[in-house]
Amino acid sequence: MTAVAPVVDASTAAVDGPAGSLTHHPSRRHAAPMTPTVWLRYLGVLLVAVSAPILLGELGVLNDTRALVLGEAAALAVAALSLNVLMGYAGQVSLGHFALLGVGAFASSRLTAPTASDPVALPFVFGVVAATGAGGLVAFLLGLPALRLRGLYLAVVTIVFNFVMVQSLFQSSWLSSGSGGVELPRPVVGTFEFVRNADYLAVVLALLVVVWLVDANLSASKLGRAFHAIRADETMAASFGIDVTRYKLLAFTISGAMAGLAGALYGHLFTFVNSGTFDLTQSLFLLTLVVIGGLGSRAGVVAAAAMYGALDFGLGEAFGTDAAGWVVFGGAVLLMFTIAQHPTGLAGAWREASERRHQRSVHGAPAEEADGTPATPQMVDLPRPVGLPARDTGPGDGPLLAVRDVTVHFGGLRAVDAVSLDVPPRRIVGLIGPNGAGKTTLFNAISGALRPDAGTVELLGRDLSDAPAHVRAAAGIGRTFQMIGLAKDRSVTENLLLAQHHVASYGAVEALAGLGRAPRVEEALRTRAAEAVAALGFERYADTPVANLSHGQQRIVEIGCALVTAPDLVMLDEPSAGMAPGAVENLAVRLRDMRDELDRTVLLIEHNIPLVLDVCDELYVLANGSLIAHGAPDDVVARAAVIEAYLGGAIS
Amino acid sequence: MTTPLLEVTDLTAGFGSSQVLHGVTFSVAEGEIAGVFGLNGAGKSVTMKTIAGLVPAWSGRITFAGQDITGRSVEERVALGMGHVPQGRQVFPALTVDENLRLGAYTSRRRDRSGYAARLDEVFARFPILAERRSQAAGTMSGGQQASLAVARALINGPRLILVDEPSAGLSPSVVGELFAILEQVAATGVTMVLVEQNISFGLRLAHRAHLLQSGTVVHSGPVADLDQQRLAEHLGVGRMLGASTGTALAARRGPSRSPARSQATAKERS
Amino acid sequence: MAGEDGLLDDGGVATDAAAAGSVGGVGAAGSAGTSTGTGGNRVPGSSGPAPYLPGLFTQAEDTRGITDDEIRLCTHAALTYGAAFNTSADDLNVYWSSVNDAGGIHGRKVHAYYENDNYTPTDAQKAATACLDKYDPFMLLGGIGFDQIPAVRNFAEQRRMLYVHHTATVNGSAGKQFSFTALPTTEKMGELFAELAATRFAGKTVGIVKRQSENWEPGVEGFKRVAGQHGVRVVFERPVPQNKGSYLQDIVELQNAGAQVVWLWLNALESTTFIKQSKAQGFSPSFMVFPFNLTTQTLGDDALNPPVVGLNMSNAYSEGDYSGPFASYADDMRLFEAQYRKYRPNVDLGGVGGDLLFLNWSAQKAMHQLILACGPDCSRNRFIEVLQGVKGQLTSSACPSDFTRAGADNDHRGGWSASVMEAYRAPSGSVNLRNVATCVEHLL
Amino acid sequence: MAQVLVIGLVEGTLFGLLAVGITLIHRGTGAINFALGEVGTFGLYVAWWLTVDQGMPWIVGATGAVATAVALSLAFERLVVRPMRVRNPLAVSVATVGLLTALLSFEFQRFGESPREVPVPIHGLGVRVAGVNVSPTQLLSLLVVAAIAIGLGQFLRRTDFGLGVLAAAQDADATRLVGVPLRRVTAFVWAAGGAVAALAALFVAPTVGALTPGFASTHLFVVALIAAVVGGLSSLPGAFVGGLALGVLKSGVLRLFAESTLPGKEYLVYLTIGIAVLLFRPNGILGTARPRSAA
Repeated sequence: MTAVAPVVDASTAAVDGPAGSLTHHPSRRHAAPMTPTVWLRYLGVLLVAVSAPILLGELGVLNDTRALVLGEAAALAVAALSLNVLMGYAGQVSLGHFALLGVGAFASSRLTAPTASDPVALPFVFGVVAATGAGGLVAFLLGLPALRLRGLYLAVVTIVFNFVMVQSLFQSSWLSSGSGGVELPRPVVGTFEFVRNADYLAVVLALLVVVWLVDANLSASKLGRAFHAIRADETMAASFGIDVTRYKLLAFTISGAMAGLAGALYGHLFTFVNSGTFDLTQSLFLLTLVVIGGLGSRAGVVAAAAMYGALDFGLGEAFGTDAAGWVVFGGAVLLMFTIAQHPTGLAGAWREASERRHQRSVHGAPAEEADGTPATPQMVDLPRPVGLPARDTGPGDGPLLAVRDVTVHFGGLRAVDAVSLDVPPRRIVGLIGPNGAGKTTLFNAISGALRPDAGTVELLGRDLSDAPAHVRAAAGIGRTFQMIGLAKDRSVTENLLLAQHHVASYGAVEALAGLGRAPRVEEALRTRAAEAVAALGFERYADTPVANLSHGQQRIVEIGCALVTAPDLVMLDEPSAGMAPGAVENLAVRLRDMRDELDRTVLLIEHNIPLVLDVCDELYVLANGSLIAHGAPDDVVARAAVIEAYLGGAIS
Repeated sequence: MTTPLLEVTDLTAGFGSSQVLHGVTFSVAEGEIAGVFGLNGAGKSVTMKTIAGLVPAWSGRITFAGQDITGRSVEERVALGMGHVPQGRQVFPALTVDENLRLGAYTSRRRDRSGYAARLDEVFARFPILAERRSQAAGTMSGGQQASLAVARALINGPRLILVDEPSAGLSPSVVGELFAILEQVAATGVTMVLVEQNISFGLRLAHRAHLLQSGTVVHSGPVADLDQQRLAEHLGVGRMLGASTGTALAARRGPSRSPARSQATAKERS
Repeated sequence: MAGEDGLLDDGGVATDAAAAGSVGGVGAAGSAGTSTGTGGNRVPGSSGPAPYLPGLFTQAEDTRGITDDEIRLCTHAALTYGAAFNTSADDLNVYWSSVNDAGGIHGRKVHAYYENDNYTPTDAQKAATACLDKYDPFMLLGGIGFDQIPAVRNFAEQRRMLYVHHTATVNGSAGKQFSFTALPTTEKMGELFAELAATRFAGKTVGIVKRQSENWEPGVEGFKRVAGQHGVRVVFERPVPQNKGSYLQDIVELQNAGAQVVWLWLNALESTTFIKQSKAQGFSPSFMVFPFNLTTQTLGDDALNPPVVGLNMSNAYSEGDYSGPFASYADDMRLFEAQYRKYRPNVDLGGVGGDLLFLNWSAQKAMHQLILACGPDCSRNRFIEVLQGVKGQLTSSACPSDFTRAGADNDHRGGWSASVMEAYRAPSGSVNLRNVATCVEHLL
Repeated sequence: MAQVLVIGLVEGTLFGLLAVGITLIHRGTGAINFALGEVGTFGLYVAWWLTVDQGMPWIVGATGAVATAVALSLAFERLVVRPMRVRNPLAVSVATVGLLTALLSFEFQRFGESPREVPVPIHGLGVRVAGVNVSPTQLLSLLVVAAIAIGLGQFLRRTDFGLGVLAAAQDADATRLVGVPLRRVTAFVWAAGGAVAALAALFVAPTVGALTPGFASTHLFVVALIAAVVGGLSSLPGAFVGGLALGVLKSGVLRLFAESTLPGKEYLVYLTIGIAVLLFRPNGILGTARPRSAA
C-alpha cells in the first residue's frame, strides 16, 4: 500500500496549539458582588423552590409523572451547570461528562442502598456528600491529562473515559451488581419518606438553587475570572499571576463535584440506575443542552435544560413516552443549527436581542470620540496593594532587572544568543531591532512565558530564572503582549479585576461560598479597578467588552491592567503598533508619566523609532538573536551597524 | 500611459474592529515592477492579501487586466493571470518540488495541459537547483531553495502579474543575495510584479516605481529614480536614523540606468 | 447504546399477562370461594358498593382502577419495534376488544394501556409513573425485563401498588407485599435448562455464556446445582457485559473447551449476534436460548442444523401451521388469527413479532379467567385472594400457576413449569419455533 | 498463541476500517467526525432495505449505502459546516456530535432496536487459520482497505485536484493562491469520508452479525478512534495498522486476564494507550515527525 505521505497538520497542533475553541457567550455585566440583599434574594428563591412543588403536589396539580419529568430536567440543569463550568468557563472540552454523574450515583448508592451484605444504610445526605466528593476526585484525575492536551485531543480522552466507566467500572461487581444496576432509595426525614416525586422535586430544586449560588459566587470571584482567562489565552493568564495548572485542575474538580451531585440527584430520583443510564449518548445529549443554551452562560444552560423538560413533558403528555426520542432528535438538529448560525446559543441570541433593544433606546454604540484621541487619561497611580512588599523607591544601587546570558533556540535556530542586559530602577529602557531579531522571544524569556535554554533573570536581586510566569508576575513584573493580552470577550472592569489576580488573597472555598475574606477582598479589588478605570478616563466603557473597543483603546486598557498591581517592572511589547499617529504622541506622554510620577521602571520593545528616541533613557539593539548595540538612544541609532541590521544590509 | 494592468483605488480593510488600511490607492502598468515599502504595521501585507482576495476589502475598488475583481474569489483572480509568492513562501512542505510546480500550474493545466511540459522545462532551465531536487519534499529544502521554488511555482502558470510578499523575510543575509538574482531574472522576462519588502534597500534595487505606505495610506508614489534619501526617510517616518546607508543604495541604483520604459519593450517582444 | 437489560429480551412486545400466568377453567368455582362475605352472587350493577374484603389494601385503595363498568390495567413493556413494525396499543388489545364487544367481564369493559420502558430501569420507572398518573389503573403489569422489573417492583412497593410481573429472582420476590409473579423464577428456569441439557443432550459437554448481573446470575447457580446432580459436565463459563458486540474471543475459547452444547443466558439480540458470529466461525454446537421468532427468523438457516432449542413460559406460534405440536392449541391459534383479521388486519402475524402477539393474546386470555374468577365485586384484595388460591389446571396456551406451593415464606411466586421449544422450518418458509414439551415442571 | 493473534487481526480489521475513515476526514478537515460510524450505519439500513427487504443483489445494496452516506455527508458539509461563522476543528467536531445524535435517535424511532439481518457480500465459511475462521467477507475487507489506500493514494498523488486536496490539508491559503477551488476540495473530502464510512460499515457488519442502530457508533467507533490516534491521525496505513494492533492487544488482554471478573478490561488498556500516545507521541507511532519548513 503506497503510503499517502504523512502530512503536517498545522491546524490541530497535537499537544500545545489549541485546536480552536467553541464560541462563548460574552456576558456584558460583570457578576454582581455578594451583598446581603443578594443573599436575601437567594433565600427567597430557595423558599419558593422548596415550597412550590410540595404545595402543587398536595393539590394534585403536580402528579408523579410531571414531577418526575421536572425532576429529571432539574437534575440535568445541575449537570449542565457543571459542564458549563468546565467547557463554558474554563474552555476544557468534555464529551464524556455523564460518566461523572454515574460516579456520583454509584458512590451514593454504595452508602445509601441496603444490600444483603450490609443492611444498615446511611441516610441520603451522606450519599449526596459522597457523590459530590467522588465526582470531584475522579474529575481531578481526568484533569491530569488535560494539562497537556487541548481541544479535540482532550475530547477523545473524555469519550474513552466515559466508555471505560460504563463498560467496566459501572458493571464491575464491587461497585454495582453487573448490568443489573443499583438502588438509590429516596431520602427519609424522621418518619417522612420522600416517596412522592413532587416532594423529592423540592429537594432537587433546592440543591439546584444552591449550585446556582455557588456558580454565581464562582463567577464573581477570582476563580471565574481565572477560568475565563485560561480559556481565552493561557500565556496571558499566566502573565496576570494565574497558576494555569492549579486552576485547570480546580475547574475539573469543581465541575466534577457538581456533576457528582447531579448524578446523586438523578439516581435518587429514579431510585434505580444501571451502567446504561450514564452511557455516551447521554453525555452527548448533555453537551447538546449546554451548547444550545449558550456556552459560558449560567442562565442559558439552565434554560436549555428547562426547555428539554417542558418539551419532553409536553410531548410525553400528548403522544406517550415514545415521543421522547423525537425530543432528542430535535435537540440534535438544533445543536447543528446553533453551531452553524448562532454559536453563542440561546443566551447569545437573547443578549443580542436585548442589546438591540438597548441600542434603540440609548444613542449609538460607545464609539471613540470624533477626533480619534480619547481624553488624555492619566496613568494608573495606585498605592501598592496590601500584602505586596513595599515598592523599592529608595536610590537602589544595583539594576532593578539583571538579565545574564539568556539563550533560547528553536530546533537549530538560535533565536536569542547569550543576551545580557540591565534595567536600572525608574528608567525607560528601549529594545529595538528588525523583524525576527528575537525581541519578543527575549521578552518571553524574561517574563517566564517561555523557559530559556540557558541564562539567569534577576528582579531586585531575587533570582527568578526557574520561576514560572505566574510567580514572576506576583514578584512584580507586569507585561503586555504584541497581540493585546486581554480577555477580549469580558468587560474592561472584568479585565482590571483579572489583572489583580495574584493579590486576591482568599481561598477557593471562600470564593465558592462567598464568605470569609472573599467579599471583603473582592470589594477592595472592585474599588481599585474603578479607580484605575477613572484614571484611564474609561468610565464610559467600564462595562463594554474589550473586543468592542478600538485597537488603541484596547492597548491603553492593557497597559492599565499591567499597572493596576503597581508592579516594579513594566514590560511593554510594541505598544504603539496599530495606533493612529495622534495616539502615539499620547502614549509617549503616558510613558514619561510612568517613569517620572509613578516611579515605575519600563522595558519597552518598539518599532516606532521616533517614539523610542523621544522616550527612552537607554537603548539596546538586537539583531539575529544577539545584542549589537547599547547606549544613549541618539548615539545608538546613528551607528552604521544598527542601520545595517535594520535595512537588511547592503546587497553583496 | 497604457491603461494600468492593476489599479487599486481607496482600498480599506482590516481585522475585526481594528482598521488597517485607511484608503490605499496606486496602480501598476504592464511590465512594470512596483515596490510597496513601509515599516512594520504600515499595512503592506494586508494590502497584498486584499488584492489577492484572502482578506475581504471593506471599501474601494481593485481592477486587474481591465476587470473589476474587488468581489471575485482568490481562485478566479489566479485564473485571470494573477500569480503569488506568498509571505513566508508557504510552499507545500510534504509535497515534492514536482508536485508543488504542478499545483502552481493548476489553472493553466485546466485550460490546456499540452503547454505544461514546455513551461516546466523552461522553469527547470531557469532554476537548475529545482531540476536537481525535483523529487525531494519541499519542506526538507533550505530557505533559499524554497524561495526559488515559490517563485517558480508562480511563474509556471504563465501569469500576467506576480504579487511577491516580503520574499527576504526570515532569510539569512547571504541567501538574500541569491534571491535578488532570481527576482532580477524574473523581472528580465518582463512580467509585471508588485513587490512588498521590509528590506528597503533590497526593494529599491529592483523596483521601477515605489509606493511608500505609512499607517495604512500611500504617502508617496513615484519612480524610484527621483527618490532621494531625505524624502524617503521622511515618508517612512524613520527620520534621522536613515542617514548614510540608504544614500549608498540609491547611488548604486543610479549606476546602470534602468527606466521602466526600457523593460516594457522587452515585455512586448516576449508576448 | 442505551443501556437496558437486553435489547429485546423476548422480542419487544412480551407483555404482562403471561406474567399473570394462567388459571385453570376456574370459572364459577373460583368466584364461589371468594365472596364469603355476601353469600350468593350479587347481580352486577345493583346498588350499594361492594362489601370491603379486609386484606393488604385499605378500603380506599381496594377499588381503585375498577368501577362497575370498567377495569383499567396498565403495562410497562419494551415497545421498541419502532415505526417499522408499528407496534401500537391497538395491536396489543385485540383480545380485550373482542371481550369488550361481547359485553366485557361481569359487565365491565377491560381497558389495557401500555407505556414503553425502553429496556432501561430509568425509563421503566417513567413508564410506571405515567401508568399511575394517567390511568390510575387497578393493577400494574410488568413485561419481561430482568433489569426493569426490580426497578419497578421497588417503585410499586413504595407506592403500595398491586404489581404483577414477569420472571424475577427468588430473593427478588422475597419479602415483597404488593408484587406477584405467576411465572417460574430465574432460578427455576436455570434448573429446567439444566434438565433439558441432561435429557436432550445427555452425555454432551456444556458451555455457558451468561450476562454479568445479579438479576441473571441466580439462574446459572440453579443450572449448575441441577447439572451437578445429573452428570451434566460444564466445561466453560464466561460472564459478559451488556451488549458486548463482538464474541469472537469467547467463541474460540468455547471451541477450545470442546463445548458441544452452548447455553446462552442472554437476551434475544445478544443471542442472535452470538449465534451469527459462531456460525461465521464454523462452530455449530446445539444452542439453548430464550426462544423467540425474532431470533430464529433473523438467523434464518443458522437457527437450524442443529435446531436452536429453548424454554419459554408460553406456547410457540407459527402462522397457519396447526399440525403436530400445534394441534393441541390449534383452535386458540385460529381464534387468535380470526380476531386479528377482524380488528387489526394489517398486522403481519408471520413476521418476527407474531409469536409475541400470540404470547400476549394468550396471557390476556389467562388474565380474563382471573378477572372472571374475581367476580362482580372484584377488588384488589379479592383479586390477590383469587390469584393465591389458584390451583389451576392446563389452560389453552399459558402454563398453570400455583401460588400455594411456595409455602409460608413467600406466597408471591406461582410459576413452576415452562414449555420446551425447538426451531423448525415452517410451511411458510420462515424458521419458527414449535413446542417439544408443553408446560412441564421437570424433564427428569 | 497464534490463535490470539488471528483473533486480534480479525477484530482489528473492524477497528482499522473505521480508523481509516476517521483519519481521512481529520486529514482533510482537521475535525474528528464522531458521526462517521452512524453515517455508515444509516447507509447500511438502506442496503438492508435494498437487499434483505427488496431482495436485490448485495452490490446494489452496497452502492445504495455508499450513495446515501455520500449524500448525507455532502448535505452536512453544505448545510452545517460551510455556513459556520466560527469554523475551527473543535466546532466542526461538536457539530458532528449533533449529526450522530440526530441519526441515532432517528434510527431508534424509525427502525427500532430490533436486530436486522445484515447483507453479506460473499457467504461461506472462508479459510481456517489456527483454529479461527476468517470469513470471505473479512478477506474481502482487507482487499477493500488496500483498494481504498492505494486508490485514494493514487488519485491524490496523480490528479491535479487530488494534489489540491493534499495541499489544502497542509496550507489552505497557499492552496487557494495557486487557484485550487477550496470549496470543491472540502466537499470532496466530506464525500470521500462518507463513502469510506459506508464501506467500513458494509464490511464490519457481517462480522458483528446483526444490524442495530448505533452498532458502529459505540464500541467500534471508540476503539477505532484510539487506533486513528495511534496512527497519528495523519497516516491512513498508520490508522489501519493501529486498528490491527489494538485488536491483537484486546484479544491478548482478554486471554491473559480471562479469570478476572472485571468487565471491559480491554477498555482500561485502551484509555491508557490513548492518553499515552496523545501525550508523548502526538504524531502517532507510525506518523513521521513533521518536516520542519525552513521559514
